[in-house]
Formats: sequence, structure tokens, C-alpha cells
Amino acid sequence: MNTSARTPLRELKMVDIVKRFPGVLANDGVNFDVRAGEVHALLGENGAGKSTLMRQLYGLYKPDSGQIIIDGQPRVFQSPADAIHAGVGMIHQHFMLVSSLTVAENVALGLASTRGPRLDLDRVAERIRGLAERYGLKVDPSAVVWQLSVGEQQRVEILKALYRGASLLVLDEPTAVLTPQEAQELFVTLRQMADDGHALIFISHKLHEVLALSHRVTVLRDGRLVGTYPTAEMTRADLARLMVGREVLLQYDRPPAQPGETRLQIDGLWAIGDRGVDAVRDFSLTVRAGEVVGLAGVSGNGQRELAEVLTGLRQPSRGKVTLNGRDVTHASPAERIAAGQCAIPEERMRTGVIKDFSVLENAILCDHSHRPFSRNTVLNFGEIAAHTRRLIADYAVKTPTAETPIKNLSGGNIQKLILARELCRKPTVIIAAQPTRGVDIGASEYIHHRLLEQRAAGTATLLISEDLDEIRALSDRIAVIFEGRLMGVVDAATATAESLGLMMAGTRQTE
Amino acid sequence: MSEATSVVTRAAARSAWARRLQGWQGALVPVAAVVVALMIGAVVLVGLGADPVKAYSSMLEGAFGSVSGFTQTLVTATPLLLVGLGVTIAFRGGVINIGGEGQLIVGALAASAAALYLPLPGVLLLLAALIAGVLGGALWGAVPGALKAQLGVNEILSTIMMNQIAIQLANYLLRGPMIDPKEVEAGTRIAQSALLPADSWLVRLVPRTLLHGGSILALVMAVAVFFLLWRTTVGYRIRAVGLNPDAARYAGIPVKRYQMLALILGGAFAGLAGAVEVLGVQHRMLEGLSGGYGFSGIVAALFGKLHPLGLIPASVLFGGLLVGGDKMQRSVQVPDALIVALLGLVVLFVVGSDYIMRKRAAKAQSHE
Amino acid sequence: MSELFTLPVLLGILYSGIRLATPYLYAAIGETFAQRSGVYNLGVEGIMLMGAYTAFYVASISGDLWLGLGAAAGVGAMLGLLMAFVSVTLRAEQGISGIGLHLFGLGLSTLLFKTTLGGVTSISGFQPVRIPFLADIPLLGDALFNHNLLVYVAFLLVPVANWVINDTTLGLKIRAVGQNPAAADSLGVSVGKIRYLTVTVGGVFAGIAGASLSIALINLFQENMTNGQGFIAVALVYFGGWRPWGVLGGAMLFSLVNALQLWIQVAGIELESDIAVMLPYLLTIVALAVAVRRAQQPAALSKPFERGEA
Amino acid sequence: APAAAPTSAPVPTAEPQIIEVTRVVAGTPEVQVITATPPPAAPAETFRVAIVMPSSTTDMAFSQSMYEGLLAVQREMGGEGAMEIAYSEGMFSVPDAAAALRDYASQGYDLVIAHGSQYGTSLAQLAPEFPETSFAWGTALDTFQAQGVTNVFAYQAEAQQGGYVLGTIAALMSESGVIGISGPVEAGDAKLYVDGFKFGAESAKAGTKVNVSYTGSFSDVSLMAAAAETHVAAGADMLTGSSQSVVGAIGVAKDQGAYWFGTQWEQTFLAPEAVVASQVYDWTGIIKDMIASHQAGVLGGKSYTLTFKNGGLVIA
Ligand SMILES: Nc1ncnc2c1ncn2[C@@H]1O[C@H](COP(=O)(O)OP(=O)(O)OP(=O)(O)O)[C@@H](O)[C@H]1O
Ligand SMILES: Nc1ncnc2c1ncn2[C@@H]1O[C@H](COP(=O)(O)OP(=O)(O)OP(=O)(O)O)[C@@H](O)[C@H]1O
Ligand SMILES: [Mg+2]
Ligand SMILES: [Mg+2]
Repeated sequence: MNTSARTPLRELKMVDIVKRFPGVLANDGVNFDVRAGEVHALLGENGAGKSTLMRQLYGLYKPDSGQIIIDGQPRVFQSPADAIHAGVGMIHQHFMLVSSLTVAENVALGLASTRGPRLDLDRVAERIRGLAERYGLKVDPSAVVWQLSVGEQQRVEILKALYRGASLLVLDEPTAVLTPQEAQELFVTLRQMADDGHALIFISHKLHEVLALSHRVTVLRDGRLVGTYPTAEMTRADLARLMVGREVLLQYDRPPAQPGETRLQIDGLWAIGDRGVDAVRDFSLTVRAGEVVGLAGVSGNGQRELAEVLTGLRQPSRGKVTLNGRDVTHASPAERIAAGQCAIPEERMRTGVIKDFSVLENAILCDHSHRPFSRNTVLNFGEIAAHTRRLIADYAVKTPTAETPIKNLSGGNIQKLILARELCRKPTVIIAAQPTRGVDIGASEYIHHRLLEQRAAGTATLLISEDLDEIRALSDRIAVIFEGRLMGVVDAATATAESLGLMMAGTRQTE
Repeated sequence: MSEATSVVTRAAARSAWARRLQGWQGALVPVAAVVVALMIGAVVLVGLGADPVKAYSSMLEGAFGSVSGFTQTLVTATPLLLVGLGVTIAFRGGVINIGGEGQLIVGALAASAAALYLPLPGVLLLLAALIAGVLGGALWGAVPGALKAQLGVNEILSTIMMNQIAIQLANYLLRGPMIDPKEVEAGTRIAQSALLPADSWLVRLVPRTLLHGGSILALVMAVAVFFLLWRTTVGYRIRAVGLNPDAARYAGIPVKRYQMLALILGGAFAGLAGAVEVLGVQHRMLEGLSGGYGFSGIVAALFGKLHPLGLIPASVLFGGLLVGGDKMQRSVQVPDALIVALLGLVVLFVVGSDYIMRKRAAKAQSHE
Repeated sequence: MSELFTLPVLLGILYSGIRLATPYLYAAIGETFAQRSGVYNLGVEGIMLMGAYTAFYVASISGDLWLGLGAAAGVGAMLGLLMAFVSVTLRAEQGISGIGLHLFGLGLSTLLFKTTLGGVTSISGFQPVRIPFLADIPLLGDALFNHNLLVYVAFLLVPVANWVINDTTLGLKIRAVGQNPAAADSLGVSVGKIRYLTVTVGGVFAGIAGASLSIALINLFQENMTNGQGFIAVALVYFGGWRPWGVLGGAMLFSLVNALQLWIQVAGIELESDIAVMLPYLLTIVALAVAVRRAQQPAALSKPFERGEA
Repeated sequence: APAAAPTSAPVPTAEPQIIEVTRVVAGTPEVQVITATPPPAAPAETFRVAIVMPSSTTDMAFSQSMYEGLLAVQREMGGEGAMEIAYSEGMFSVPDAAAALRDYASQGYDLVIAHGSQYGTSLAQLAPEFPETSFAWGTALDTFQAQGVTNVFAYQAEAQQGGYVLGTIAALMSESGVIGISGPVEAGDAKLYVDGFKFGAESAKAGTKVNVSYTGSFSDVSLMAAAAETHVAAGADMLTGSSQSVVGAIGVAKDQGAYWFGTQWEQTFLAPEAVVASQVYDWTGIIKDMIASHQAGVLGGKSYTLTFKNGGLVIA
């Protein structure tokens, strides 16, 4: 196992790449190249074909036509093994980690051991520490992956690629799940890697990150190449226009809040997390009608558990939750839904939709047992189809038909459908967890407008997000959570990025 | 807007078409797989000194080519269809029910007991016996269901165990409390119940055959299950729980309750199959009544792509294979074992061919 | 009742339990490998029958028990490959392929039995090997250390399997492929290769399980002689929480209770014979229900893997 | 009036053989000793017999005994030209068996044998539909005459007789005074045998201890072997058992130096040193009488029992 002996790749070219899926032309003659020492950003709306292009580079799909050329040599990747062998590493949009294994085991997976058939996890751990040191990727090699925060999991992904001596690293939306601080740390790592002569491909929906990090940027739209540009010559507005094909407003017009009665009240809530320790500690918060309360925090500080308690998926160990004056501390999801709460889940593919159900069937997930969708348990498909068509039209969901399995839709469109489904129920309280994670700017903007519409209509919204920009753009008040505790609640108008950052790092609000 | 709508409708029409074509071809491939398996069987037949042409023509004739053969195929298909419906519901609910055999036996026991011991007149007795069968099977499905929901006991394990328990329970009841008093009197002690009162029998549909009203009941049930799964909120919930329990829970569906319901309904249909065998065919409970339908029903269900309506032709096809196989054994006098081995090959080839089919359909779709 | 709790009886139960557990151990450990990699092989019963027949036939015509054992392993490997082809390459529904394989093995072994042997005959199988010193331990020695070779190997298989799964690079690949095949695939681990390997190894062990019956424990072949043991073995994998030691626990519990129920009958204790026969099945369920030890099944169990479907 | 002159037809050509027939008319059993004459006269056309049996023709037990009986009669009658035999084996499933019986009847077989007590109900439904065909049902005693059916023979082995005899021998041979019996399911033929054996042993020698166990299955060879082991461990030096699964137990007897008593089929060759004796079912007399009866126009109504007296049971 001599990974450093391999000569690092200098230049990779993808030429005239065409890739079809049933009913979709995902890549339509795309040309793309990346060089050692450069960060090349790849931009495009949801479903533009970015991941598909990269998956071909990593041997996961075979192009229908077109060529991959490394340092002048045409290469055919039959499988990721070939790509790894050629020095390509990839951090996937959805992490490729075996959650029941330790960090070291995940890294060692598939590699030969110095001890023959026996695992040499201690040596692997040692090398992991070495790499971690060099690139600032702090992680405990003996930790089991499911216990790690999202940010830590991502570091494991990067370590996996570095460990295999990758000289080209593809990062598919690496920051979608990171806090600004974590993203900053990642950028330090990535710059270090580029300086070391690595070639990096960086996919993100966050334009400021692209502007801050990349040397060149390539934009895709509907599977086609729009163009490749030196980043230095581009502005945020330019990029948005190239991606979406129209001007994108990046600010929201928000009249002052006129909070009404208390809709959601959380009192001294405690909950135990998956790791068996308290994840939410003595947490109290009130959300009133007609306001958006943002909950900011670094990922893994109890937001997920809090959202699970509020939606009835997790039993709190102490405390009380009141919804519209009713005690719902131990209520089931169904009871909360009946009481007027709706929720936008953090993990849309796992908890938001049933991917083998059609769009239509997903559209009635919470409401299927109510009129007019069913009557005495018999479903009324006429009504359901009409309703779904309305949602699709109102929320501009891009789908071939209402009968299409929802898994064939892009992430942004799935998110729009979830939003449409939840908001049309005219909720009195919305729990929105990471509502625009991984969603392109066009769709994000759209979703934000919809949430603000709800605010205007008098709904109480708890917005849980790790995207501080999003929090600041939408919230009236901002609460910060750290290690399961409330660090304070501040007025959004007066809060500064610095004061929020301090609270997110564990400093209690002083005022 | 109008352009968008027309694109949508055109795409819809196209995908519906593709789906129909796929379904049509999908029916041909299993047939081809059966043919390949039978060709291998032909080689073995020659090796055993039997005439393969005679063997297969008698098989075909025995299963589909004569009134007596075809009615027998339908008689066999009936419990397969019913058990298969139960398997289908359970599977759709994300639980694997291997317990059809035990549920069928318990259903048959319960139906016999009701017919023997309930003092009901006329058709009421038949009705009561059918309901008892359903309840018996449901009970046998509820045990693994409750164990899974309450204690997380894997249902594959518990249903396999419950099968053995049911067999021993039947042994016990049929040689003890439920034994035909005449057998005790005569000293022969055959392990069977007394003959059920004629009021409880299902009507025979064709004279001089065993075809009985249970077959019609099974067909009605297939349509009913289709309706249940795709036209009611209960079926919607069962399917949601089966496909994504996390999302179902998030949407307010009590997941465990529906997993349990899926197992109970699975048991209920197997129990109904047992009742129908007793009331339609044997007219008494006896050892060996199940005929292995509890397992064959799983195969039939998967042949039918776990779809209640697909299950109708699938159970007739599989029933025909069983009946035709036996006929072939009789006509060319090869060991029964050959038929069993052939059946195994057919099953392997048919499931194997499914993938080839799906692959081709996907390719066709992406290149249209 | 007190008759049951005499030392000789308890030792007798232990002795019989160990013998009864032997085929379950082989079959269930093999199945553990397959299931840890995500393949659920319900055809173990059919492979056991073919193994039993092959071992018996080859041993009786060649007079060489080892040759018989090797042949059984070989046939098990071939049937394992068949299962792998159908379930991995053709991505067929695993439960139904297993049932097909079971029927195929049941039919073929009987057919071969009838055409080559014609009827039941017996041979002299592997003889008990007293382990020096250990077998002389008072009381326990005879119950534990006076068995034939295949019995010892079955029990040795447990720590070996445990080591392979938990402490080797291969075991790491197996675990990863069973938990998250897409992740393993993205690191260049061939999901197909690993699954072929484990299902084939599972087949080999199922073949040996059959051989342990026909040339070591019972020393004859009779059609359908496994009588559902293969299915119980699959259930024991679930019982054991996909861990070799757990499988051992399940196999011993089931077999000891089986030996116990025979003793209950033999000792003339008032209990209907059918109820006695139910006991091992009943207790297996109860044991799992009471011992609240909810092992997670391999996340990808029974799900065919297709690249790009993550 | 069936069974009025059961023996009128063929001219005796060999030593007459006594067969005990229990005639059941309208539910009242009535024992009659009649003389049958084997073998039946070579018929003008081939006599066609079909049999449906639960286990296989090589089970070394219940099914094989009947199948080999048929083959023996066939040889006596002059081979396949004189008598055709069709069989269906492995019919554990009663519905499959019923279909096979029906099919044979509709193919015009002269005698259709339902060799399994679980097939009786199917036969009772079937027989009236084929009045030209003779049916036989065993092991059982009921010919369904009470229901007006006249074309069904019934046959049964008085397995308890052989059991009794073997039990007596076992008790006298036993040094430990403990005997172990393992049966499949506590019903039918097996139970008759087991009870007879137990009774024989206990009455032959006072103080003999007879331990009985059942495995709950006809085919579980392993459990049967374990049962035999248990009996030996409990001190038994004489073992017996019934069903096709006993082959497993015979091996145990051999290995552990115990003696074995067989039933249904001659089991000596499996372990000559261990098998003392077997009660063998010889069905040929009954088969021949059924054929003769059929040829004489009596299609059913007779209930046969295999006993020592009529030579149907043989200790080998
Ligand atoms: N395995 C697949 N089967 C069928 N269609 C697919 C598959 N993978 C992707 N697609 C489709 O191909 C198109 C491009 O998808 P891709 O995932 O490459 O988009 P993307 O640019 O990465 O979007 P996002 O920003 O949401 O990640 C989409 O329409 C998507 O639905
Ligand atoms: N890009 C890489 N960086 C680091 N290690 C690698 C890389 N590619 C392969 N390896 C590991 O280095 C060792 C030797 O790799 P090499 O590629 O020469 O062999 P290989 O024939 O590809 O191995 P295999 O047969 O496992 O695919 C193997 O353990 C392999 O897993
Ligand atoms: Mg993407
Ligand atoms: Mg059959």
C-alpha cells in the first residue's frame, strides 16, 4: 500500500458527456475540466445535472457517450474502484458512510491491511490522526459514525478520500449541512489541499461560498453547459442570473411583526438523544401568532432532538409543550397534526416523503383520512388528483405527472411539494427544520416567500436552521441553542453576526 | 400554461403506455422462464426413461385441458389465492409473513370447531364457520404481530415457530378433544374430526368435481383486497408503513399498529383459506389438510408481484403447475420428487427473469 | 418431575442437545455470513438435503468419509452460487428464490436417492473421538468431549466466524456491504463479489450441515431427512441477532429444550406428547420476547443492490 | 346386497388361505371367516390397480409395504400384462391425494387404493360417483356402507397384535427391565402398535418399565434418533418405534448396543446385529381377495384386517 508514490493527476477533462435517465436527459453534451491546485465550482439549479456529471467521473454511472481524459489519456471507469485508483475521491451529497461502523473502520473499508487478513485499525487510526492534523479535520477514529454530528461525518468522508491518496476531490454540496463556522473551517482545509496540489470540484447552492472559494466556476442548466468563467470576474447577481435564467431577489421585504397570542410554548424541556445522554436541556421558548422565531445553532446541538420532540417522534423526559393552549407534551404526531401544527422535516427523503409513492399519494400523506380525500375510509381519487394538481401549479413543482413516483423529482421539487402539502392545511403552527437545505437559490427564494406569507397570515413559525443567512432573513426573533440549552433570544433587527456567533459557541446572552 | 399542460398530459400518456407494454411483456417472460425450466426437466425425463412429450402433454392436459383437470386447478388455486392475499397485505405493510401454513391450519381447526359445535341452522352455520376460520387465522397472525409491535420480535422467526406450534396443536386436538367419536368407537383412532354437518358445506359448482363456492369467494376477496389496499385509507396506511415507516410515523400514522394489522389480516386470509378447504373440499378437519398451501401461497403471491389482481392468474398458473405436475407423475410414473425439483427450478427461473424484464423496460423507456 | 433433575439426566440432555445442535450450527453460521452481507437465503433446507445426500452417496461408494464431506461442501458451494446468481446478479426477490432453491434441493435429493440408492441403507460414519484428558473430566467429560469430529468443528466454527466477521478486512467488507452497500461500493468494494462469497460460503456450510446428519450423526440418508431444520436454522440467525455467539445460544437453547422434551416424555411426566413437541418452538419465541435484546438487522438485508439507487 | 357371495368366482388353484373379514352392514360389525383363493385367475384383460400413498415407495415402512405387496401380487398373476400398477407417492397433502384418486377413477382403473387413513373423507365423496370402480381404504375399518356406499373395501393392520408379540419378546429379553418406544404422532396405526407393544411387555414380565415418546412428525429422522438416545440413556436396552423416521433410531440402537424391534417393514438389513425381529405387513392376501372380489362382481363392502391368524402379519 503505497499511496503517495502514485503521481498526482494534473488535469482532468470531461468531453461531450451525455447521460440519459428514463424520461430525463441529465447531461447533454457537457464539457468540463479541472486542474491540479485549483478549486472549480459547479453551479446549477436542482436537477441541472451536477451530481450526475460527477457520478460519472467517479465511476458510479457510465456516460452514454463522451470521454473522460486524465493527463491526456482517455480513461473508462467501470466502477468507483477504477476512479479511486486513478486518484479521484468524492464526497457525496448524501454521505456514503456505514453508520454502524467506527470512523477507522469506515476509512479502512476496502483497503489492504498491513496485518494480512487481520484488520490493523490502530495503524489506520494513527494515519487518520496524521491526516487530520495536517488538514485540520478533527475527529475521533474510534467513534461510531452514527454518533457523530453531520459536520464530523463530513470530515470522515474527506479523510476517506485523502487516506486513499486522492489527488482530485469532488465535493457535492459539502456545506449544505454545515454551519457557517464549520463551512469556514472546511474552506481552510480545502484551500490547504489546493495549495498542496490537489484538484477540487466544489458544488454548492450558496453563491457567496462559490465566490469566496473557487478559481473558476461552471454553470449548468437543464443538463446543458451554460459556460465556464473565472470566478474573479463574476458577481453574485451574475451567477444567479446564469443559473436561473432570470434575476433573483436575494432580499425579502418584511413588514414589522405583529405578534398575537402564544401558539407554541415550550417549558423546561429535557430529552435524551440517541447517544443516551441529554440532548435537550431545560429548554424554554414561546412562539406567537404572526411571528417567525429562528432557532440558530451549530449542527448536533440538540436541534434535531428538539424538532423530534415537538413533532411527537421523541418522548421528552421532562418539561411541557403547549400547542394552542393544549398540553401536547406526550401527544402523538397525529394528535399534533389534528391540533393544527405542521412540520417540515429535516430529512426529507427519510421522513418527509415516501419515495415509492406517487406525487399524488405523497400530497395527502397527512390528510388522507379527512374529507374530501376520503369518506368512510374510501379514498376519493378525483378530489385527490384535483388537489394535487392545484398544489403542483401553486408551488411550481416540476414533475412529469402527478402519478410520477416522487423519487424521480429533484430535491428542490420534493421540498416544494412537502411545503405545499403542509402549508395548504392552513396550520396555526409551523415547525420548519432546515427547509431549504440542498435547495437551489430559485427554489429557496420561493420557499422563503411562502413562509413569509404564512407569517403575514398569522401563523406561528419556528424556523430551525443551521444557515444563519436564512435565519436572519426570515426571523423576527432569534433563539440560539448550544449543547441542548437555550443561550438566549435576541431581536433579529438588532442581532449581529458576531453576537450570534458567540452564542452559538456557548456564550450566554448577556443583556 | 397550455403548452405546459399538454406536455404533462403527453408525458402521462406515454408513461401509461410504457407501463402497459411493460405489463404485457411482463406476463410473457415468466411463461418463457417456465418453458426453459421444463426443457431442463425434459432432459431429466429422458434420463429416467420417460417420454417427455407424453409427460408434458399430460401435464398441460391435467392442469388446463379437461374439465376435471381445470376444475382441480381452480380448487388448488383457491387456497393459494387466499393465502397469497394474506402474504400480499403483510408484505405491503412491510412485514414478512411465513406463517401461512400455521394460520391456515388454525383457521381450519376453528372453522371445523364452529361447524361442529355451534347450534346454528342453515346458512348461518356456514357463515359462522367461515368467520371462525378468519378469526382463528387472525389470532395466529396476531401473536407474531403483537410480539413484533410490543417487543420487537422478528416476525420471520416467530411465524416459522408458530407454524410448528400449529401443527402440534392440530395433532393434539385431532387425536384428543376433537377426534371423531366414531374413530374412538371403532378403535381405529384416525386423527380427524367428525364429518361436519352438511349445512356448513360450501356449495359444489360443477357436478363430479370438487370445485366449490370458495373459489368465487376467493375471487371476490382478491378484488376486495385490491380495493382495500389502493382505494381505502387503511390500505394507504398499510402501504405507507411498508414503504417508509419513518415518514409514515412523521405523518401521524401509528406504525406499529398498522404492522400488526398487516400481520393480522395476513393471518385472517390464510385462516379463511383453511376454512374454505374444510368447508369446501374435505368437510372435516384432518391431518395433511393444508397441503403445503401456506408456503405455496407465498410463491404464488410473489409470482403475482404482490398485487391482489396479479395474484389471480398467478395462483391459477401455480395451481396448474401443482395439479399438472401430479398428473404428469401419474401418467409417466416418474418419482414425485422430479416434479418437486422442477417446481423449484420454475420458481427460480421465474423470479430470476423478472430482473431481465425490468432492465429491458428501463432501457426501452430511456431511449424512446 | 424430580426425576428430570438427576445428574445423569441433565448430562444426557446436554449430550443430546449438543448433537442436535450440530447441523443447526453449521447451517445458521453459514446463513449468518450471507445475512450479514445483506442476502437472505431461505433455501438452506434444500442445500442441506443435497449435502446430506451427496455426502452419504459419495462416502458409501468410495468408502471415504472425507471425500463424502468434501463432495457435500462442493455441492453446497454450487447451490450457494446458484442462489447468489439469482439473488445478486439477477436481483430476484430473495425469499422466493430461497423457496425455489429449497424445492429444487428437496426434489433433486429425493430423485437421486431413489435412482442411485433405491432405498435406505446405512453406513459407518464419523466415529466419536474422545478428547484425551478433557473426556476424563468426571461427569461432564463424556457429555462434552466424546463426540465425532464434525460436532467439535461445528462448535469451533463459532469463534472462528466471530473472528472473521469482526476482526478481518473481509469481515469489515461483509459488514459494510450488509449495512450500506452504496457506501461500500463507493470505496471500490465489490458488493456483488462479497455477496457471492458469503452466499457461497453459506452454501458450503449448509452442505456440511446436511453431511453432519448423513455421515456423522445418523449415518443414513432418507428423503426429506432434514425435516425443516434448514428453516429453523434461518430463524436461529434472527434469534442470534446476526452474531455467531448469539446463534450458538439460540441453537443450544432450541436443541436442549428439544432434548428436554424427549426426556419429559420418556420420564413419563404427565404432558401431552404434542404439547411436549411444541416446547422448543414455544420457548424460542418466549426467549426472544423476554430477553429484550433488540439487535438491528443488517440494514440492507434482503435488498438487492443496484449502483446509483442510493 | 354386497358381500353376499364373496368367494364365488375364481376356481381355487392353490392352497386356500384364511382371511378374516369383518363385514360391516348398516353399522353393525359382523365377523365372518371366509376362504379366499390366491392368486386370482389370469384375467382376460389386464387388471388395473392404482394406489395413492402418503410417503414414498421406498420409505421402509407403511407405503413400501403396500407397494411391494402389489408388486408381489403382480408377479404371481403373471406380470404387467396381467396386472397394471399405477402409483402416486409423496401425497402428504390430502387435497393432492384426492385429486389423484379422482383421476385414477376417471381413467377407469379397476381398483383404486387410498393408502392413508387421512384419505377416507375424499374417498367417501368420490366412490359413489364411480360405481364401476372398486376402491380400497386403509388403514381403516369403515367401508361407508352405512352411508350407502358399496364399492369401498377397508383394510387395517392389527398392529397391536404384532406389537403385543414383540413387546412380550422384548420384555423377556431385556436385562435392564426398561423398554423404550418412540412413535411419530399419537394416533392411528402407530398408536395401535405402541399400545400393543407396551401392553405386551408389561404383561409378559411384571415390573417391566416401558417408556414412550412421540416426535410429532413422521419424517423427523434426527429427533427420532435423539429419542432413541434418550431411551437408552434412561436405561432401555430394548427399543422399538414406528413410521419411516425410525431409521434414525435403528442406527442409535446399533451404536449403543441396544436391540431393536421393527414394524411395518423388515428392518433387519439396516443393522442385522441389532434388529431382533420386525412385524412385517403382508398385504398380498388382502390385495388378492380384493381383486378376486372385484372380478366376481363384488366391488366393496369388505373390511379386512391383517392379523397373525390370517398370515397378514408376519414376524421376521
Ligand atoms: N438514478 C436516476 N434515475 C433517474 N433519474 C435520475 C437519476 N439520477 C438523477 N436523475 C435525474 O437527472 C436529473 C439530474 O439530476 P442530478 O441529481 O444530477 O441534479 P443536481 O444538479 O445534482 O441537482 P441537486 O442540486 O438537486 O443536487 C434530474 O432530473 C434527476 O431527477
Ligand atoms: N487511490 C488509492 N489510494 C490509496 N490506496 C489505494 C488506491 N487505490 C487502491 N488502493 C489500495 O492500495 C492497495 C493496492 O492497490 P492497487 O490498486 O495496486 O491494487 P488493485 O489491484 O486495484 O486492488 P484490488 O484487487 O483490491 O482492486 C489496495 O489495498 C487498494 O485497495
Ligand atoms: Mg446533486
Ligand atoms: Mg405434489
